[in-house]
Amino acid sequence: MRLSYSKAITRALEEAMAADAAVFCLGEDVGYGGAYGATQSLRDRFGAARVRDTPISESAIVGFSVGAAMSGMRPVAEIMHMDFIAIGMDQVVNQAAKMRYMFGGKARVPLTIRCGVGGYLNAAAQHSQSLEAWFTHVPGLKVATAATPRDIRAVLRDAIADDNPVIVLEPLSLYEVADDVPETHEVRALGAADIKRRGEDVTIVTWGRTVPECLAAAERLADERIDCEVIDLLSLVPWDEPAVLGSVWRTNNLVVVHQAPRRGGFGAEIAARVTERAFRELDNPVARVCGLDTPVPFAPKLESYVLPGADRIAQAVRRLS
Amino acid sequence: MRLSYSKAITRALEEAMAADAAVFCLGEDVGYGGAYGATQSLRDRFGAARVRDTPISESAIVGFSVGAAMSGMRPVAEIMHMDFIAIGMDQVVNQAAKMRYMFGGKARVPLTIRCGVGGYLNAAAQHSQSLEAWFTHVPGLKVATAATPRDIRAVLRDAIADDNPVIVLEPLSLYEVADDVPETHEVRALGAADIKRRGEDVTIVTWGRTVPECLAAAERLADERIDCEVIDLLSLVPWDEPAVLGSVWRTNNLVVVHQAPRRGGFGAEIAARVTERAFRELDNPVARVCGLDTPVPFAPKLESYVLPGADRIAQAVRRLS
Amino acid sequence: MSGSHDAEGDNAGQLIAMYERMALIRDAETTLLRLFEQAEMPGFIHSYIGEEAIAVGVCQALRGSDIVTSTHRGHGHIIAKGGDLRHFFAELYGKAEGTCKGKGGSMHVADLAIGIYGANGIVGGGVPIAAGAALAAQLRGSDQVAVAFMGDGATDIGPFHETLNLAAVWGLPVVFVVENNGFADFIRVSEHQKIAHIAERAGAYGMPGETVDGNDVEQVREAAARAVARARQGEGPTLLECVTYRWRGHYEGDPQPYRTQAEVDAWKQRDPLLLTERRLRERGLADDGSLGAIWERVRLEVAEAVEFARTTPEPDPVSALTDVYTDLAVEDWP
Amino acid sequence: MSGSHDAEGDNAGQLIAMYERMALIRDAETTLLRLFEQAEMPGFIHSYIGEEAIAVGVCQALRGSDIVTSTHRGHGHIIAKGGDLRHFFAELYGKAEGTCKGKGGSMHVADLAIGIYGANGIVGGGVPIAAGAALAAQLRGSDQVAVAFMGDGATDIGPFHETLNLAAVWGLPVVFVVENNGFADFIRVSEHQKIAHIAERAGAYGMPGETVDGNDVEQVREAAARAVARARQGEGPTLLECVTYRWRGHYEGDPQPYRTQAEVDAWKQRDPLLLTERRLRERGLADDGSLGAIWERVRLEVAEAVEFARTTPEPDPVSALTDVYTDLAVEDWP
Ligand SMILES: Cc1ncc(C[n+]2csc(CCOP(=O)(O)OP(=O)(O)O)c2C)c(N)n1
Ligand SMILES: Cc1ncc(C[n+]2csc(CCOP(=O)(O)OP(=O)(O)O)c2C)c(N)n1
Ligand SMILES: [Mg+2]
Ligand SMILES: [Mg+2]
Repeated sequence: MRLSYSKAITRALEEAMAADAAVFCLGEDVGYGGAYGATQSLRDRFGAARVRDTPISESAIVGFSVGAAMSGMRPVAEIMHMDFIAIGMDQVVNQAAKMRYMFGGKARVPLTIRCGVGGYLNAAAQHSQSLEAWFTHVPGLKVATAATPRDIRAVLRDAIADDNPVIVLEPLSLYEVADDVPETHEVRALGAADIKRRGEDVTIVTWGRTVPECLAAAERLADERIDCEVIDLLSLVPWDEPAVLGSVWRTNNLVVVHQAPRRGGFGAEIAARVTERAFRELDNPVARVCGLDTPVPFAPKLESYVLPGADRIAQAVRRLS
Repeated sequence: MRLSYSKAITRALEEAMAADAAVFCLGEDVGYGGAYGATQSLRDRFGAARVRDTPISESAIVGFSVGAAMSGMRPVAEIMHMDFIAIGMDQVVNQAAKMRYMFGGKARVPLTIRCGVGGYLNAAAQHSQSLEAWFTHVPGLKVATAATPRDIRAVLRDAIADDNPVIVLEPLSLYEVADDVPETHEVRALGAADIKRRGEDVTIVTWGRTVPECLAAAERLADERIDCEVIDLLSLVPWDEPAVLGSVWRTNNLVVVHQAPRRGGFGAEIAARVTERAFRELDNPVARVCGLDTPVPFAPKLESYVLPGADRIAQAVRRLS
Repeated sequence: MSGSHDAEGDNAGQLIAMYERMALIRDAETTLLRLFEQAEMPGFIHSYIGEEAIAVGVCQALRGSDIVTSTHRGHGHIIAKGGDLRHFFAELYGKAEGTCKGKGGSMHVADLAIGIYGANGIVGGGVPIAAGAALAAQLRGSDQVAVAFMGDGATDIGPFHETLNLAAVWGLPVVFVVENNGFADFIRVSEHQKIAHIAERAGAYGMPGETVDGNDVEQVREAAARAVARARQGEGPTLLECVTYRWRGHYEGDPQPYRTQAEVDAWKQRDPLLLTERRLRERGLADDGSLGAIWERVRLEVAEAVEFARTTPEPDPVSALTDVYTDLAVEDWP
Repeated sequence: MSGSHDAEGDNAGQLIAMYERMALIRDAETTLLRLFEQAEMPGFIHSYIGEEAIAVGVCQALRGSDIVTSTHRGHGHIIAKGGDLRHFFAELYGKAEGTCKGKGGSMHVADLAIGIYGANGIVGGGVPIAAGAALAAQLRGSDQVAVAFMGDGATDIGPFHETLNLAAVWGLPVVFVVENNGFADFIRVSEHQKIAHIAERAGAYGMPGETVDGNDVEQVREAAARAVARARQGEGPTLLECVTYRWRGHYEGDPQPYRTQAEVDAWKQRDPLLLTERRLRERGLADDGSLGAIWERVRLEVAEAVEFARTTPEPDPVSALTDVYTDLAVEDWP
């Protein structure tokens, strides 16, 4: 079936809610279909008890979810823009992430936190952050994302079925992109990357909003006879090290691309790790193409200077070959 | 003069408050001397208006500080354990860090946030985190720390004099360590590393609580004729890339050590960056010795397994040479 | 006698001035909606139409040196506090001459020089910041007052609570102005809290609270003046709830499935400008001629500001790298 | 007649049971303070001595299937809810047989099987979690009730506010129990909020609030029973303030410059155990003999628990790597 990214989210939620009465959704405007439309029609189908509008209270959204998850429910919380998770940060990192461990393995927190990720929308500094790096650094959390309708449907289903807290990043600027989505999805463990393009010369590892940028760059480079392999990680914790290493052993070159600022971004972890494992196999140091180390500015000219696009990615690849 | 780490903090605050009427302190128990004693006697000397006890309200502590800083004051906020900053996260990352940029350079936020860093204290998962990686990833913030009385005095003075928001990490398990502190301090820009030990074979880069662990490891290794250079970064944003690269060009080997979990820690940034700049000069991939990727457990035997100590550091260095 | 006569004259003058200020906001907002629809402006727009009496009534009670923090729905506050319209529009256009050099946009318009500590994209984000400005005033012994504007929805968020509690404990010179416009995003106030009046929350902090008709600019000004006077005299903070209604969707483009046109139309009968105009006429303070002149001035000012904003140059992309720190440079693309 | 007689008998039985439970907490706390002073236990200890009537009175009103979330000062809650004393002590010793396998310690003792969702090292951290457990109960149509214990200081933190507001809007079966023990760390309640009774905060959420003598275990139990009944019947949350006093410093080792010994001594006259003992004797429900028997049982139980905790083995260091996720393994040292 052909679905937009946002309808693919709705589809995943519908499937999960239909399959398991423990699944419910909560968040700001979620009952009215969501600020960006990802939960449209859910309340009609499943009722207001399972599709819950909340006040503007991110600590409560996450905290209630933690308590409900510990009680055997499978909450799916929506954080409208990921930037706002800062309000509920304690409940994410000090509670959800640590409950199981602090309590000696006796708690389970099967919680999914869907985060709208801005950027590329001219929404300025407080509505444009892709904050995966905070959460990949917190043991106890899983972190996943997707760039296509097909993938977000799968990732969300897998996240909701996971018995651990999972942060899912949904790039809002991809919400309208449409694509084929399989009729059914078989739930599997999070963690497998998807090789979006096979290639022999350079490996590009990316996730989320920059996946289409990398693919566009790879197309251009193909014209220049540079053959890129584009790996979409989909899951950051855990991440598919074998897939990446396998590719790097062939191409001997790696570029990591992400929307978030470079300094301290998750790209650094991948670069460090791959270098630890494939130091002798690398022809060049791992290159990183990321957001510049500034807040995201408002004006289109400024924002597109700061955030990575196909041009910059292609340039970085050229520099390696 | 000989001062404990905690008295060196008091000294720095006293000096800054005496020198500039715009400096004031606020936080939980700060007026009564601080939960760990770092603000003792300050209220007696400077009065309750400038040494302010707050309720348990980390958003207000940071948020009031932001507003006061924008109004020309120089607040020094204390966050008792860095873990609690999660409650005030929005004001740190979405407000303090971004005000200047969002407002086109017209705001100044000269704010210092002193964070007690647990770990090595058997205080378990919610009182033991060293969360520098969150803040190094947020453009607009500076991040600094220190491991000795002399250094924390200097770093705090420099941070308070800085016109930007600075997060200062103070390892609580070092509070009782005593050392010589110079009578006076000349304020300078944050950013210079301190080479705590010169050596020719391997460079060890570290900061905060693991500085003494690295020095202890270097002593042991010296007996084995492995000559380590130990660089204490002191400042993470900005960090002293020239000092590190200069050292790595000589030793051709780098180990990065920090208390925080490895995955997504700031060590990854340093490893990635140094590899970008000194790929051909490195004999081995940059090694990282960090906290394991778990929450910090309570029991001494468990905690000391998880957090890095001199033994593990020495082992990692041996593996390179 | 002559004192009260002066006061009357003063009141009359204030009402006319407030009307003109409200008209300026209304015309600026109406104009920019049109421009936004024509895709002249990037980003998101949250319209202040229908709520003008609050910003204008409150700011009328302030001095130039006083501080305000604003919200995502901030245009009205900026204009009411005296923000320059040309640079305001230039900012919405993302131009180099914008108040924030194009880095902020609609959600972060600011002008620190005249005490506008900025629109804020985080709900409740400006609330502790206003209190911090008030703390600075208290520490310095200045008699500045700070005002935090916020929506009804913002009164549910944690930092609101922490701020009001601590501001009360410290007796800070700050006024918390709640613009209760009936909705937080798509949900009604009755769906996000269970109390009749938001001002009741003041009791939880031992602070005075008051609810006024937010469409009546004089009621707003008077209540604000009382609160500001208390703050200036060291008597601490106040929670002032102004009841109003959001004419437009939450954001431009909002399909608004959550309400009827009839409801919106009913509230339009209570248009704050209409109410004020009627009052001006009743008191003989204005007639068709003088009102026409006001609107002419306003339209001219807005049109000039738009013209400026449109024609002033785009920012240099590389300017994105500045203003992160006061001192450190940010690395450019390699 | 016989009904009321039964009720009386029931009350008598409850009071004796509550006394014994309070004695168990008191003896466990006194014992562990001694052990802590002898450096037998690592970490931080926050003593519950003097506040026993609250945990016991509240838990007496609960069923086994009900849920509680606790605080950094959590020992009393765990014991009152029926936590196993041997594994409790083993946890404080950081042993493998501890309720949390030595990973949690004093600040995170938990026993999910009997509804104890854990002590919490973040002030207010358990408050939304209790509400979430209540939400789960509501969604499943079970008649479970959740209780969030918290200190006076916790009522100033943002998540408290967000939680009470939303719990009220959703009518959740949760009781918010504030242990007002006079201090938040080193500062007095009057230094951290400006209201006479914390229960007044309930008004901000349209929820009933009540203040009781937290040293009177029967008052606490009755008020808790009312709140729990309301919750169980679908009538929503309650804010229940229990006024008490913290006998020990904030943490063991606290030099306590902020109060006098005389103040502490005065409160010791109102020892909740003493009050209950007096009442038991007055009502002829206990005498030296029966009280002696209670204390003997209690001391034996505590002594056995300590003995168990002391002698049970340390955790294997490598066990630090488990329980991070339900499925993923964590990498060990290379
Ligand atoms: C912390 C946070 N959560 C959510 C949002 C998204 N958001 C923007 S405006 C808004 C509604 C605000 O309602 P209210 O405070 O009543 O202001 P109004 O829009 O009615 O003026 C929401 C939920 C946000 N900006 N910040
Ligand atoms: C968010 C957060 N801030 C600060 C602390 C440090 N802290 C631990 S207990 C405490 C005081 C708590 O006071 P109260 O809530 O009254 O509980 P009490 O200790 O009196 O039982 C503080 C400030 C913390 N644990 N969490
Ligand atoms: Mg509103
Ligand atoms: Mg207390």
